[in-house]
Amino acid sequence: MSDEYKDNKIEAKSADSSSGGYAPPVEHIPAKEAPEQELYHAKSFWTKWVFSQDAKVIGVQYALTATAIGLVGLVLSWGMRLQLGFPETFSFLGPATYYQSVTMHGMIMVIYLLTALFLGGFGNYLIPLMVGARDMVFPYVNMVSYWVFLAAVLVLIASFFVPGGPTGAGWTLYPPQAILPGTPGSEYGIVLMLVSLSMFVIGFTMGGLNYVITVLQARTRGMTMMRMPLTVWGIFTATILALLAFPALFVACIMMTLDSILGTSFFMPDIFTMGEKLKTGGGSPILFQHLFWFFGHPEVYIVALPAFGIVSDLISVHARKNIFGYRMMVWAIVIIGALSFVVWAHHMYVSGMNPYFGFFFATTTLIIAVPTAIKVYNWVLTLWRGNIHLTIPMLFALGFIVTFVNGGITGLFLGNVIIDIPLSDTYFVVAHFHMVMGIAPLMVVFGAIYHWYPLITGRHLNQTLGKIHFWVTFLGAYAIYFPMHYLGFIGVPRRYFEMYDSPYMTSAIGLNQFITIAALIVGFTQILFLYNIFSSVFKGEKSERNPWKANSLEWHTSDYPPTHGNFGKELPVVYRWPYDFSVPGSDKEYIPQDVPPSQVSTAKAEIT
Amino acid sequence: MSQFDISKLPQGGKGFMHDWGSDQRAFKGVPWGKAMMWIFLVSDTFIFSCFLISLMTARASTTVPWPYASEVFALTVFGVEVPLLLIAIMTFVLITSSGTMAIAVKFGYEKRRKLCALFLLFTALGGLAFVGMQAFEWSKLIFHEGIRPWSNPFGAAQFGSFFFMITGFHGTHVSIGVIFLFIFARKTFRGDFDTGRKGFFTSMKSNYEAIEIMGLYWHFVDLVWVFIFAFFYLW
Amino acid sequence: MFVAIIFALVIVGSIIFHFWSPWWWTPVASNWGNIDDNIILSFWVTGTVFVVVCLFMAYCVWRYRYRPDRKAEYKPEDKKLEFRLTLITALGVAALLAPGLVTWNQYISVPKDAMKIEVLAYQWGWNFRLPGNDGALGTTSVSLISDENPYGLNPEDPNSKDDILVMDADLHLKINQTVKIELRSLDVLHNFYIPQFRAKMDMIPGIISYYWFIPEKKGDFEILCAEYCGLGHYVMRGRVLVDDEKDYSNWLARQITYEKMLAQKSVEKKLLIAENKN
Amino acid sequence: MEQNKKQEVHTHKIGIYLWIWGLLFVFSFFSYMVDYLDFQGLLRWTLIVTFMLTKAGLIMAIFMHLYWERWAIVNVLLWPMTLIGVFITIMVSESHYTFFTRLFYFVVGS
Ligand code: HEA
Ligand code: HEA
Ligand code: CUA
Ligand SMILES: [Cu+2]
Repeated sequence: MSDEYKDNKIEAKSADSSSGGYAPPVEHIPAKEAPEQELYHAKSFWTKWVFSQDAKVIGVQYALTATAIGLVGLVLSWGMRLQLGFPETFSFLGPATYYQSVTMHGMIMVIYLLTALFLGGFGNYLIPLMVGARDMVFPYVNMVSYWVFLAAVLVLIASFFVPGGPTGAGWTLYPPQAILPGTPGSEYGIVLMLVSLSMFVIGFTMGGLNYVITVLQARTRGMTMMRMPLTVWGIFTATILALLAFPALFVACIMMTLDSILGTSFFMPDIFTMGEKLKTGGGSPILFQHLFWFFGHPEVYIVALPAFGIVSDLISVHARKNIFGYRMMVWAIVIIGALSFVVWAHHMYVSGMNPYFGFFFATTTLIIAVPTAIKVYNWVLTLWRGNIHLTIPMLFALGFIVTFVNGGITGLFLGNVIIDIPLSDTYFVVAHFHMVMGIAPLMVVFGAIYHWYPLITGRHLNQTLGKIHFWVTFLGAYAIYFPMHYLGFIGVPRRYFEMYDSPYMTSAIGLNQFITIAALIVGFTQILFLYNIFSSVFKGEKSERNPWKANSLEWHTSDYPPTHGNFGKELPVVYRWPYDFSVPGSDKEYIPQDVPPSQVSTAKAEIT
Repeated sequence: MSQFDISKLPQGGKGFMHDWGSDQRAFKGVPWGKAMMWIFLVSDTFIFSCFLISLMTARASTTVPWPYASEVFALTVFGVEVPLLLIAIMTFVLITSSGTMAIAVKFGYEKRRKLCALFLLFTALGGLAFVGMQAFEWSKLIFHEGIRPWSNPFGAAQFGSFFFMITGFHGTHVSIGVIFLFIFARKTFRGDFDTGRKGFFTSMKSNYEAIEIMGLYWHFVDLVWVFIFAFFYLW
Repeated sequence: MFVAIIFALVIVGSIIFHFWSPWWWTPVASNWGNIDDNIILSFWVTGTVFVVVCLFMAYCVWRYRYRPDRKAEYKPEDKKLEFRLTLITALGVAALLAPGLVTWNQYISVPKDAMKIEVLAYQWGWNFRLPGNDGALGTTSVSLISDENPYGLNPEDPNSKDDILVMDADLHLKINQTVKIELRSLDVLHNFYIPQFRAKMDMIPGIISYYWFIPEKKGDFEILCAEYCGLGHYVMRGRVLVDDEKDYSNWLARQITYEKMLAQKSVEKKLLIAENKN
Repeated sequence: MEQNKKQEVHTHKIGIYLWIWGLLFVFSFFSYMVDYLDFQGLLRWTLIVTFMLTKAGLIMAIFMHLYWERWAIVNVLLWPMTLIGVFITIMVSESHYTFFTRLFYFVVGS
């Protein structure tokens, strides 16, 4: 299809012709396929702001809740770092507390912070706006989704206060250890954790169905799939992954709950502990690991894909250049998503599973690197010959590229089954996943907040604080995790409360202390950021409409910031992809998606 | 502005390309609720698949003999042991209710209010009968056969665990379905879908599409039973 | 300007750190030196990509920084370039993967002459079992564990009689003797890991996992438990001592077999009974 | 207006539902007979799976109207099942591996 435009220098059209024979003529407006969405109009304060059915409000609720619980995760990481860096000094942390901190830190960060923030927060806020819908398709279900999520968070918090404390089984919750004495919280903590996770899955499914159907079925006229911003693509694909991956977690949670409270033996083999043989027997702990990672690996892409999408938009807008290779970017997201379901056992290379799986999973795992690499290339090629504004979102996007490539590359070490053997379960793995998941997507979260804050509040965040925030976070986090890889090479295992008496550790004590100090500095800088967020609501510099001169629909609503129903009387009609920056021959520097070709002065740009 | 007409769109593989390349909707002519139910069912399929895969794994990796389902679930009628009799009846009841549901959906689309409500009611009663028989089966296993989730006299302990967990989870699906069937039967009968009366919780209008969505769910429950029947009882 | 320089410095700093920091892996002491070779290969391939991509990014940031009079290029895609990059990456991946899989194949194929050793893990310690003269280990079951039979050996199995029980956290190995480690856990997951040997594998209750290696250097190595196993995970350590022929047989001579232990225990028991009678 | 269109697409003669209903009965009966007649081994396995998949196919195609849906949705619904397929394959292999190590190393039947 794009052959038509081959000899035309501008291939702007290319972006939406790929998926087949359908390309509307230039000024054509397709017929409406369905009547307007019926909206729920809130009448009181409560239904407007608290039990709100407006996706924008729900998005903010999700984001605030996730941030709040994320701060708990951050504080727990300080405790861990203090113990690791200065084991003698901070002896108030016993091993039980330490392991509980590790577990809750990992679980909170992955599930309750990042998943909820990207999908529940950004997904809710941005999807309807970006695809030109008035709201999510089922606002009521969407609202329930948030409340179930909140309940899940509360159950999680409750587990801190039950006898025995929260579970200390590691965020992977491997049985039989998770439910046997010898592990902190093996009685009540673990059950609450499993219940909380199950609730999270249920709540998420309600929200996730909304996001998927809104993208599939509620786009505005002219908004083809291939005209959606990559942000939407990332969140959309991640949501599909979540809908297919969370079931495995849900099932694993149910089975482990039964093992723990009913005494069934799904995951309990013949065990001899505490001087006697347990009554349970015959089950398979490896089964849990398979179920967990069938969920767990897609999960890491659930937090990565939205980041991929958002960062593409940040780079494009702030470099004033179209994203390079949009079509490849979309396909890469989809392929990564699909492949992520067939690599799960790379977390189990040393688990004692059937050793021949190593061949299969190493191959699939390394194949994923190819589409990912394409994305990385396209990000940097978008910078090439751009006109780069070094705004704060752009800085964070750059930070993301560096940390993501670094972390991705260490992933290649781990994915190659034989190299994983010495490195698995050491700090090399910890460094890998913090680089690629702890730091890289968080960079995008921060960048995205600086980018869309004006849209949400109508005010800018303070720029000076923002610059400090970026530099300290980026350099500090890099200083934490880059050296950490080398701890792994020495052989330091993860989840060690302390090992200062070990010959492997003697050379690295100073390094560990350095890491702790860096972590504390980075951590406290986040307070600056929080202060910035809350104070700028009132004191921030007023932002004019569309301050970054972006093309996507969310900046072109009738009210700014957008209000209930998002768009005015008529939904916008879309004529082009969202990346028409610096189109040659056009007198406009950027052409928003809803500007009809007739209003753009050049003939060439009309192709879009 | 031309009218949108779904029957003019290309079909088959071409239609696939067209729909995905088009604007507004990827699933042409599929209402939101129905699309949502379908995607939910795919997700739910993964849940049941994980359950059944776990069952398969446990069964294939245990060295303790697996109880022989057709004896465990036999029913004595007039002094004769008939294997799986109750299960067979349950299967037939569930299939029947699936049939009546399909017919209810048909009447729904033809807007034949009373017939639709009637067949919904049949379906609900079928479901209720199914749950009832399941309750009977559970109590028989627990009280007469001595099967517990954590152990049983016939062999591998996982047998009971999986039995109660999987049929329990399926039974929950059926029960939820039954509740909604009754609600929908009432709503249909009252004419909510003709008058556009607003829902109690959502305060949104609904129409006969709701019946089709309900139908999808109900057929899915039946579908899952087909697999459970094969994997648990016959294997 | 300043931004680009800092990014470039971060990359250069990483390279410097990599080559000049004192932290590097422990010298290999087994036959798995080819794992190190694989790691080095990965370092070069991926390290190069990392440096090139990031420096290119820094260059772009500097070269194409905002100028009011400049207009960005408009270039939606370049199929040729994208295809080439994909191809190069695929080749790079294949170059990493192929030798890795070959080595993995070695890792899971145990040589015929390997001596079998059982490593028994429990919360939180290590025991070992060596085959006797028959070279075979007897079957076990946790239901058989008792004071007389701490390993749960099968008394009916002829192979178990002469099994040597090392109820101690120190294991001795003979240098250059191929060993196949059979990993067994009594309670939860553990992992038998010695950084210098490069090899590791989880031990799972209810199943036996394995790996093999040849200790090629004499010395005293610390065993780490590398799979989280509860509160004592971090103190679950042991020692492997790689001895030469002579020291090894001395050590071996001091160990007792299952049969002997049974005999000893029954003597003790008789004594105990006799005492009670008095 | 969407409603009117749907009428043509989705309404079918009642006969087809009764037909399928009957077929489901028949296949359920067949699979029941597999057990009743006590077929064993590969035969049992093939028959059960065949009947199961046939029934599932009928329910999805006719009762759930998948047969009349457009390809765009049918494909989306069915492709994810390949992932399940991969999972099943891996777990079959895994459980056999577990089973044989247990047979080999442990006192079995205790
Ligand atoms: C956002 C999260 C995220 C992402 C994106 C990734 C991405 C990848 N991960 Fe990571 N991973 C985690 C989060 C993530 N991971 C977590 C949380 C864990 C630990 C869980 C736990 O045990 O607690 C983990 C653990 C983990 C393991 C298990 C280690 C172990 O426990 O022993 C493995 C092994 O294969 C692995 C591999 C990979 C690979 C190959 C990628 C790839 O997708 C990376 C692809 C990216 C690139 C490759 C970079 C870009 C490419 C180029 C610039 C060109 C490259 C050039 C060439 C190929 C020549 N990861
Ligand atoms: C997204 C995931 C994420 C994030 C952000 C972090 C952040 C941090 N983590 Fe990590 N961590 C995990 C996921 C994450 N972690 C997981 C999955 C594990 C494994 C658990 C297990 O083994 O079971 C783990 C384990 C783990 C360990 C290993 C413990 C052990 O094995 O014994 C250590 C040790 O140093 C550590 C340290 C830190 C530190 C110092 C920080 C940070 O302090 C780094 C610096 C801080 C920031 C870069 C900013 C953070 C900002 C916020 C958290 C939220 C605020 C949000 C808004 C304002 C919107 N973490
Ligand atoms: Cu044993 Cu960790
Ligand atoms: Cu992974």
